[in-house]
Amino acid sequence: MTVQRDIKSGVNPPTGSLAERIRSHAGLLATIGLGVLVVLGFGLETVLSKNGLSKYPDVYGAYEVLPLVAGVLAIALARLLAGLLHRPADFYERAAGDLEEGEDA
Amino acid sequence: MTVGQWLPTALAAHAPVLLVAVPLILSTPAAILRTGRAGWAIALSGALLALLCAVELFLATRADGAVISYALGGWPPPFGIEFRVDGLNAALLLLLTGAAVLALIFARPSVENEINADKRSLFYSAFLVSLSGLAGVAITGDAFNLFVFLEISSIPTYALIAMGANRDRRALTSAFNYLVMGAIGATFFVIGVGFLYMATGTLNMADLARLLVDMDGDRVVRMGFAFILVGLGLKAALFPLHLWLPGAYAYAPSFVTVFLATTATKVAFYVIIRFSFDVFAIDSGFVVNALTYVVTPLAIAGMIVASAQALFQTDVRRLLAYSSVAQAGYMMLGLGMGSQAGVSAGVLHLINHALMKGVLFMALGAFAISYGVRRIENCKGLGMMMPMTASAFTLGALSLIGVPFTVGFISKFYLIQAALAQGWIFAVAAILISSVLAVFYCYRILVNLWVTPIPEGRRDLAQPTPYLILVPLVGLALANLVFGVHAAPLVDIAETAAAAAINAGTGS
Amino acid sequence: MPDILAVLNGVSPAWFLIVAGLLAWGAPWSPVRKALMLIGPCFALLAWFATHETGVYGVIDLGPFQLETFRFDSLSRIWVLVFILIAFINGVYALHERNRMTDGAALIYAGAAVGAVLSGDLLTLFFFWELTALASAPLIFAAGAPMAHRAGLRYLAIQVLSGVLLLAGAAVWASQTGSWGCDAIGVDSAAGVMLLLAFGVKAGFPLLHMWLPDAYPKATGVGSVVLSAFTTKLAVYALARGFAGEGALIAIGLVMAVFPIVFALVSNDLRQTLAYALINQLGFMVVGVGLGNELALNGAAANAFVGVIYMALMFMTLGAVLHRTGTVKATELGGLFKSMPVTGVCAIIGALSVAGVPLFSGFVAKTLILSGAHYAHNDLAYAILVYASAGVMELSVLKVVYCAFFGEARHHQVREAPQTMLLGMALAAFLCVYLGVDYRALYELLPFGIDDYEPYKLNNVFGQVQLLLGGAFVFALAVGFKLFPLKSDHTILDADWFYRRLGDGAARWGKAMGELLVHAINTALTAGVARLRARLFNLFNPAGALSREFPSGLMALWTAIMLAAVLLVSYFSPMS
Amino acid sequence: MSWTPELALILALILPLIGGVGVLALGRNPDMRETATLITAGTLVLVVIYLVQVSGQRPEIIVFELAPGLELKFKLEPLGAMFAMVASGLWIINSLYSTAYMRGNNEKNQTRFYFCFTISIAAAMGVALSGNLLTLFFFYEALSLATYPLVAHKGDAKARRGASIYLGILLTTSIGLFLPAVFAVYAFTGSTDFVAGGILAGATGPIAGSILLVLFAFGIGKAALMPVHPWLPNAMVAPTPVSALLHAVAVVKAGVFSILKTVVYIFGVDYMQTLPAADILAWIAGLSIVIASVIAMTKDNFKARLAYSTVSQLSYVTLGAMLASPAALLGAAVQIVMHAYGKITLFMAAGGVYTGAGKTEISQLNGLGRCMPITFTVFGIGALSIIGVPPFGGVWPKIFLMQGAADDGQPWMTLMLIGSTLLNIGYLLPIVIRGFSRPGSGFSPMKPGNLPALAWIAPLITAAGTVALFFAIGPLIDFLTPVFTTQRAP
Repeated sequence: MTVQRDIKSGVNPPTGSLAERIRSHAGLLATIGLGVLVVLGFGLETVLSKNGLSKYPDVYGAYEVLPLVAGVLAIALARLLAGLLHRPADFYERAAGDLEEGEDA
Repeated sequence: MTVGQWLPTALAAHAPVLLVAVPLILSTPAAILRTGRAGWAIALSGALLALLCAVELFLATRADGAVISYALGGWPPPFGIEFRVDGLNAALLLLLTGAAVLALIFARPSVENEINADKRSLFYSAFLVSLSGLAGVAITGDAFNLFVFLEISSIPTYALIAMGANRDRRALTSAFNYLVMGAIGATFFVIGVGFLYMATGTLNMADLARLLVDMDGDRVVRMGFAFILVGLGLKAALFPLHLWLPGAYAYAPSFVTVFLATTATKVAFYVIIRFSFDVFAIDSGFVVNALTYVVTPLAIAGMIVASAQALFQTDVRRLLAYSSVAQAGYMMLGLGMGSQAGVSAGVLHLINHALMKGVLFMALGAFAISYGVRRIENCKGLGMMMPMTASAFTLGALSLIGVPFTVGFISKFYLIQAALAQGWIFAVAAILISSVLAVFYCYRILVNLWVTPIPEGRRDLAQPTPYLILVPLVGLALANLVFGVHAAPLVDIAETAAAAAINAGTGS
Repeated sequence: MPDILAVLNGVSPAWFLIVAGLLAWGAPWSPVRKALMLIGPCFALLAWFATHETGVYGVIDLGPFQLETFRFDSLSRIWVLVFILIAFINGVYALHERNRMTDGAALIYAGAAVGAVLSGDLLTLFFFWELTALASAPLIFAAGAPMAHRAGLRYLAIQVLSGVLLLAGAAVWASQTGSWGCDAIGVDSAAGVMLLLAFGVKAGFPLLHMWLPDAYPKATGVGSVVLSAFTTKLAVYALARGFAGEGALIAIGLVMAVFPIVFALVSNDLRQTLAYALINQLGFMVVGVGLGNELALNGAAANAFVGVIYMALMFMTLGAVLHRTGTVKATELGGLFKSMPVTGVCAIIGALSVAGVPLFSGFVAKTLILSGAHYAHNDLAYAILVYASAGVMELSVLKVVYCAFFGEARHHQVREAPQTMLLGMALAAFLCVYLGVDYRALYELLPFGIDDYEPYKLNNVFGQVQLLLGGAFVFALAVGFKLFPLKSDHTILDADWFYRRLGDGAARWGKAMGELLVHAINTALTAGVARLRARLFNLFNPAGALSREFPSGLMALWTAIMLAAVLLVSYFSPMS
Repeated sequence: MSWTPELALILALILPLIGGVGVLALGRNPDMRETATLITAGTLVLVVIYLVQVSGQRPEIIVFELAPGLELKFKLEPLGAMFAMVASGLWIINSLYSTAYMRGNNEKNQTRFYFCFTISIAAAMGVALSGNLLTLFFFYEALSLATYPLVAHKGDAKARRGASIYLGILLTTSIGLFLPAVFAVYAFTGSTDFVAGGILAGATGPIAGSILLVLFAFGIGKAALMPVHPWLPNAMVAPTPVSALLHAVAVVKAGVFSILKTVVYIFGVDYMQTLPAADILAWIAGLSIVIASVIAMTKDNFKARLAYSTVSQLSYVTLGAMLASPAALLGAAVQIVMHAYGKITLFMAAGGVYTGAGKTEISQLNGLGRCMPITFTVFGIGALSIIGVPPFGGVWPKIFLMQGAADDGQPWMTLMLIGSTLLNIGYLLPIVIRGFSRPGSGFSPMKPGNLPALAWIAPLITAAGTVALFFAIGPLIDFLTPVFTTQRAP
């Protein structure tokens, strides 16, 4: 089995037996689906929160937004960190002289 | 005067004079006889007789602590010459005659090896004269007589040393050096005695002691003391007046070295004690100051410098000779303390040093006879080839270092206790530094004896050690051990001697 | 059967594991070892069941010390149970492996961990504490690569450091209080600080955590499973014992929950990613311990219980991947779901548990700690935990699953994992789901009774699902825009830079300087001694200035000098 | 003559000497000679076991008296009995090992070797059973002298040089510092006897007492407190069984034992607490522990590394003695035993490597563990015991010392011990790991059976001993506690 190289996203459906067309766009579909679900969730909460659906009423606002922001933040931070502190994989070993030139870790 | 248990009463009564006279008289037949064996037999019998007399006197003084006074020719002291024996010189006489006997036993094989056959009987004759002189120095109670005996003992000694020229020509210069220095020492001594006579009008030592008690401030007396101390210091090889000693010990025949090392300087040391503590009053300021500010620093300097000199010697006997100078420093240090404990420790070390140096020089003599060993590197492998002799030597060396349960330890112990009692920490430090240096110079010899392998060809030269050497050697070595373990007798003797020296001066 | 239980009553389960481990170490035949790896935990489990009453058993009398080897109470029993379970599951998982070193070590390690949990005093705790260090190290060494040796040594050094810190703290504690008892300690004394540090090293406190992402990825496949289970959870137990309600722990725990996420996201080694995720998990538990109320402590215990299982599950799947492909680097993996579907499913179950999806075990445990924080009115803690838990935590496990099983395929020729591995993973996966559904079974085990707590309330579930969806959405977006995961084989510097580079460099520099210094001193000394020796030799040698044969005149001069000295002294002496 | 503790005491001292004579007499027949050694060692162990049992009665014998209060005197007490037990017990194992090693390496002068060995053991017994400082000093010196030919065994220039430094430092320190301290004790108290609770309290002030303590601590050079340690690495020129003797059985143990005994029975625990020097020396010991460990890490020579390890470990005992709280003293005493077993295991394993593979440097050991698994395993066990991890005996001293440091109000002293533990790991465990898992480079595997069986059985026994000692700590504590809790008689 081969995987096409021009697929935008690598997310394959778990079963892996759907039609080729769906599969080639699975990542996009999943993203859209998730986005819809998130929006729906916030909508539902806004509608129902007067009835106490919000988990803890004393926590202000739609705190579930937090992960969205935080997720973005985390990924951004991760890229930043990788840019700043990025070293070759055998950095320590070579630095400590455990590995000679041309030797593998 | 108590009669001893050893000799018939008739002899016992005259033991003091016999002790001196017998060797002197026997020296004549020894010189006349032309064979070495006969000379040796006569010398040995003379020494044995002297030993008997010494034992007799020793026991007599021990019996009730009395002082034996023997008036020569019936002239009572202070007018005639008096032989006077107390706890101090009884011990010395015993040591002297005992050492003479042991050395003589050792002498036969040694002398046969080193002295030409035609000179052997003369050699023994000279030895007898020397012995007689030393005994006289030790026993006499008359200051001028003491000078006479000093000369009697010295002159044959120069001859004895010079006989080493047979083996090494440097013995001649050494003997000459010794002669010059000995003459200076004796002269100084006699000048000192002259001053005393000028001040007091007496030569009898007991009489001097009595009169000097009140003459503390007399400049003449002080002059006399200075001359006597320096003159005797020369004979006793007090650092830095020891310069004659290494050569004399190193180039003399083995037997002479053994005898000198065990007795000659000891006798001079005895005389210093006698004069410092007995004749002069120990509570005189000038005596104490001279001891504290002159003798003690020199003793300490000697202990360290001479040990360092020993460290760098290549000739084994020279090494031990320097060691002797250092050890003389120990005795002088005890003396310098001026306390009874100090004198006692000094006397103890005097005896003990005779024991250890006797062993060491005898063992060296044995090495020299068997292999012609003179230098340290020649000692290689001797431990394997002459185990008994080497063991005895090792024991002596350990004793010299001061390993516990040897006599060396005992004397160091008492010396350090005396120093601590005085509060002289620097003296303790000096003793320890000197001991450490002793470790190193002994180590240099011992490691060659035991650890380095036997050089090629040495094994073929093997000769057994003569029994006549082995017997006194092992006996002395064991004595090092026995008196190291059972120290009470020697300590007792030393304490008695110190008491005799100090109390005689102040008490009488 | 009751008879056996009666016999086993009061016998510490640790001994069965340790004895089985020792036997396994000595046994040259693989089947015997494998049998021991299954039988040992079974007996241990029997012993766990056999002991009903809480109390202290197995006291070893050593003169002044009473070693309490088996303190059975509500806090210890849950930890013991999960340790035994995971030992058994690992036994199944490792059936395929032919490595004498790891079999015995894993069993002894498990036994030591059980023993440490059950120890009633600090001395016994120390013994088992050190034993866990010793027994776990071979799991890293067994990997065989030079990197593994170095990492193993560092691991061992840090673990033993933790042990001696514990010992030192215990000694000071005993000296101050007169008791080696292991109960609430608090940080208001030197002893308390030492003990907290000792526990903290094993619990992966910030800056003390480096051994964890350093060593775990370098262990064998089976080894990392075992490692992930015991040491850190043991430390949480010890913290719960000694420092429950210690305010400082909340702050520490929060930092632990947050900072590893970034590292997990950038780490290329998937096991290292999991190691960072593990630290994040530990942060939750430490916060739970720090909060100190019953709900939070229950949460910490429950989290430890389920955490052991799902983290082990995650490591098992990666172990299977490692077994088949020989690598767990994100850049070298991808698309394995096709060829290893069962493993992939297990990985997904594990990931869902870690993320805390309702109906999986993570959810029912984590919600306890969140509730604990809420009831303690610690809003900051609550917010941070929420951030750390459902939202971003998910990213790291999703990353692991995504990178290994989906995305661009790199390994085309691998088979499914061996049957026994699958069985082990299936057991763990089953537990993950079962505990998520039948959560009462889990709650029964907790140290404080919580019959009235209900995790599956609508708002709770709804909120959690929302969090997860949000996180997943961000992940999907990031993947879609190729912002994530980072595709390069690299190392990101962490706190270990300080000792692996700075410390190592300083040590090398110090050694070089020290050698120079020693050399210089040696040269100077040797030269000095030689010069002194030469000078002394010049003075004292037989032909030297002070030892040669002197002319008589010089001697006479000396005599005169001395005479002068004595005369002077005599002359100036006072009258007595 | 009936069988009394006094007789056994004398027997323990004389037996090795008789054995020595036997060894000399049977020198021409190696098998008989070794049998004589082993029989002597076995008998000695039996006698010492009896002594251990009766040590509570504290029998004593005065052989002779040099001066009032200055005797050759033997007195049995638990501490000495413990040391005697360690020395005699390890002697027999070491003898087994020696036969394998000496024959395996075709050493020369084996009769002298075994003879000096017996003399050394006799001296060690004397140190263990001495009843006063003088006797202790004597046997201490005898031990230095008797081990000298052993250290210089090879006889080449290097061996002689090493042995010279060995003897030079030991004799210099003992005569220059130890001996005056003994004399001073006598001068202050009129006795040098070991008395429970000490004899110096009341006789000297804190300053004089401090000076004495310093003299003892550095004068007993065998304890290798820095900076008087260089003799130990220099003594590494000796054959391995000798190194084992030096490091585990007799010499260094005699040193630290002497310090401990002096502190307990001359200074006394209470008096130690008043001495300012005790704290300073404790820090010096602590620094010795760390510095020696650091030096050990830089050594590539197998035995040199172990030698510095010994320097470090010995200072544990000194540290315990200087802290002088009951727990610390207990730790010091227990360390003597535990370190003995651990270190002898290490040395015998190192010797096994040398005999079996001819390797002396650590960097040559790659992969060797796979050829000599038992040797490397026992080395690992010994190393773990030295590091101080359960279930090996070496952990107990660390516990007691930490407790002692805390009791003495110096909890930060424990940092030294912690640092030392880490350093121990750093310099010991890489050896094992290198052996087991690094691939060997250009090393041809040995033929099996190259290593004589005894050369790995002996360390196996001692390795088992470290485990056994971990569990036997209870009786050991019970045995030693009376020593450290006895108060001074009013």
